[in-house]
Amino acid sequence: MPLQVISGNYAQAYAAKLARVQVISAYPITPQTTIVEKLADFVASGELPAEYIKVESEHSAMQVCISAASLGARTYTASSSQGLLLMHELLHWASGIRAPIVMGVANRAIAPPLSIWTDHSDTIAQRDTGWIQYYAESNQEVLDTALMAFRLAEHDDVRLPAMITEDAFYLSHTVEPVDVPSQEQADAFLPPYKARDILRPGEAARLGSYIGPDLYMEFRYKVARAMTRVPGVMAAVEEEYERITGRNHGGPLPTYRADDADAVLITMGTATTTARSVVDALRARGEKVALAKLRVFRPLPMHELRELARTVDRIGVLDRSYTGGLVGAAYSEVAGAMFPARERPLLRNFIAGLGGRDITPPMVETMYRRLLDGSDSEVEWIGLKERKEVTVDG
Amino acid sequence: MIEIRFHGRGGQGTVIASELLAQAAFLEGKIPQSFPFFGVERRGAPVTAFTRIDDKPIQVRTSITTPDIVVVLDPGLLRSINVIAGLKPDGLLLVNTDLPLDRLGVDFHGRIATVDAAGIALAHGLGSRATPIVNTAILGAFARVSGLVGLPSVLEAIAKFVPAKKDANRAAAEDAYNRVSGLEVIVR
Amino acid sequence: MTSYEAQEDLPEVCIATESSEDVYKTASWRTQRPVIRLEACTKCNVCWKFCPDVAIELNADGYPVVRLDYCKGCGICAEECKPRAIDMVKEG
Amino acid sequence: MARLTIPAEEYMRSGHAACPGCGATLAMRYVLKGLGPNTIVAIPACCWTVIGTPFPTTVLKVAMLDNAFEATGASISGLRAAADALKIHDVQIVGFAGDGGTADIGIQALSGMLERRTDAIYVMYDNEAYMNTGVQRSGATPQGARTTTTPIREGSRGKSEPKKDVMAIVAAHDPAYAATVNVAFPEDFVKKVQKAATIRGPRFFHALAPCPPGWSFPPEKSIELGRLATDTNIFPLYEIEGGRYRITRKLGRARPVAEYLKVQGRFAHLSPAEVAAIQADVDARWKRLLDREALG
Repeated sequence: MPLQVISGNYAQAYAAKLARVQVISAYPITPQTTIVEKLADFVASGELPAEYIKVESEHSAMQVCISAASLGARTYTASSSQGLLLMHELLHWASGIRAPIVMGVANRAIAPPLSIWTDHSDTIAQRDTGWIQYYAESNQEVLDTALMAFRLAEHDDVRLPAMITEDAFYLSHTVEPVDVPSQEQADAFLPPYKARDILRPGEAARLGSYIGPDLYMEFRYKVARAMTRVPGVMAAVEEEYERITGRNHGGPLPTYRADDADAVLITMGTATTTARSVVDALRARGEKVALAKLRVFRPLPMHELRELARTVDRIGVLDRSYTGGLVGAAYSEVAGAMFPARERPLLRNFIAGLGGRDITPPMVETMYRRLLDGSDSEVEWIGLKERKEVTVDG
Repeated sequence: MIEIRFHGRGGQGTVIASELLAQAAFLEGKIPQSFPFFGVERRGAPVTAFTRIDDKPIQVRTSITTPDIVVVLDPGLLRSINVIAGLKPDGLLLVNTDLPLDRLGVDFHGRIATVDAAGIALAHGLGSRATPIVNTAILGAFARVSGLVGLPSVLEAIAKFVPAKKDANRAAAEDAYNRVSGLEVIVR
Repeated sequence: MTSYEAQEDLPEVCIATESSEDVYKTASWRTQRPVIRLEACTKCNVCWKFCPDVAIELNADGYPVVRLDYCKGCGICAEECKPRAIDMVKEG
Repeated sequence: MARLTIPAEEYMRSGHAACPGCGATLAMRYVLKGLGPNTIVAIPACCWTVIGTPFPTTVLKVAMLDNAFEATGASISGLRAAADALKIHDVQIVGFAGDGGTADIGIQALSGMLERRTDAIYVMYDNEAYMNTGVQRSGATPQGARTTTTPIREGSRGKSEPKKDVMAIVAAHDPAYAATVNVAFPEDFVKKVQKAATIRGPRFFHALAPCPPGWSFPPEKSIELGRLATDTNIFPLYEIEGGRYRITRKLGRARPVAEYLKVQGRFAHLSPAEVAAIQADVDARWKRLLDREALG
């Protein structure tokens, strides 16, 4: 397919269209709006014969998808920040009822104060809802991952909802060349959705029900088991996608120049791109630094993280969110994953880029400096405006 | 530590019985714990509640599966659920019934006490024929046969915590204390 | 009812398909039951119509029959029976 | 045998977990008699969540979906969207929610469903408080009624605000059809449901569901109380179609509200003056309803 210069939001919309979603339901919120607008255009023009329910809130958007999925429809929605937080109750519901809903999220900071700019606090705050969570670095990755998410979510061994997050404005409203798969490629990759355990008119069945202490735990265990099967199915899905499109985004924790490295920085989303340029620059100056992109946050790639811990002894985790507490969420998860490893690397947590603040090359360089010099503070807010700050040029 | 499990039906005051017992034990300087099995509260549907009484802080937070004492506020339950599940062999079963022991239809060879708490409750105008409120009467009988709490502290708990018909409830408890039968009585 | 002893017995999703009538005999809830004097019954089926538990069925001749497995003894049938053909009798 | 005045088929089973004398079970029973087997019932957290019995059993012989407390309106929009997308044509989609789940926490999704003209039926079964959680006051609790959160104390005379007029709120959305129904009048109830089944677009029912423990009256009086609610004009039976009101039960002279109030423990504390105030309010509302009907 010829390259098109499109935004991350359009990439999400194209993925939903190529997936031939049957029910869309969404409520507008900056910066997600051009996803739902583009989808409205696809539906209105007949390019996408879906039912599009324009609801009065994000909470209702997710309920529409859940109830539509309960009849066996392939469903899609999208949101950001405050809207995602409003949906929170129903995110648990979607995974609990095993509805393979796919959602695009344009990451946006959480109020107050109100901010329409990027950070990951909104989707990190959904890490406990049983959803598969991807953090994309480019519009190409957004489109490919969203399309793959349908195949993964609907897989018989998984049957869990998935969200594909993209940084507000850095991706959502940034246009860049993207290879949009053809409908033929998409159809070859993604078969029609064959739902199971759904409701049928005329059949006595109650989906959802209620349950006492005798069997609740066993149903939650089923969700946990499904989550353990995700890595294997994800690998197979990515392989299949590569066979059809030639593209592979490197699994849950793709690394860059990490074979022989003194220090690795783990990043999420578009900060990865900037960090990659800094790795090249430092490498050119003989500094053996590397990069690992935490592309899948749920399920956390424990195996790959432990592998990384085995080969590198200084690891930094860049959290583009603040979730209360003392350290960043990604840091505490990575630290948890690495704790049982025999060789435990020095770990440092960097919090940067909140509320849309740029994560600049000098900031990334500072992070590598802290790792190489072995800073004493375990967590540091990089790029914070502080009284003692000497303005660093560049 | 003594563990007591109450069985009744929605509307009979089972949970209040469990709590009143805890209050009475507290009045005697003991440390109680009382909680219901929070299930389907429907008038008529089976209800379970638990009380633990000890001399020191209670270090367990589970339902009671091997009770020392089982109290049955509704004799109909004997036919529909296994009220004596896990009851210790040397435990005590106290049942609100006017039937003699041999017709209770309960396969338990430990100590059994019975009292017509329903009759006593109705005599004191507590509840209706369809749903007699037997909780305070059964507690009076409990004081007599369990040896765990005295009648005075049961009466004081009723006075303090039973919102309506305090006197009738106290009288019912006292009545049941005197009329509980079918067991060599442990006099405190 | 299928006995769900272990997580392997469970369906992947919490979807309930078995009939409540197979499991829940709500007879034990009642303290009184309806007794119908058929000689006084006019087969007006009001009792069938107003039973919240669908615990009255009409036989081939159109007479009401109480499904005692399920009657909770609420007394609506006796209260609404125009010819007063239903008495509520104490259980046990 | 006297002819049955409502359909014989049953789509609600016995063995459910409702209190003896429960009006909400009759409401479900009559709705399903009106709609038949190809019905999908969506319910939020409410009495019916528990009445429907726990996994692995179900009480309805039709399909049933549990949804979030606030989202019944959205749930039925989703079901209809999927039915259309999947070309499932012969299906009645019904939201069946309590008064709190509709008039309070669920009103946003209800308004959304009505505004986007979802082709579905929404039934609010009204037992006039949060009964599943033990009789706490809702927006639909009548003025003066005792609940656990509007106790009777010095200076606290039960619920101080008037009952939220949900039918007026729904009517403001210009639904395809809306009607009040009462389990004490099954023929009127089922007839309206059957009529609604033939209409497309958003339809709404306000169903009175007397509740023995919640209103504190003996269970055998459920139907009698339902009847009195309508015959005192406290709960008039009417339908709205194309904006036109039509009252479906009119007595020569209404019975005094006192007859309805005195049988219920939740109103036992009312003084004659408070009863008179309720009577005046009921008379005023009845007159407004007559005026609306006269408008045609």
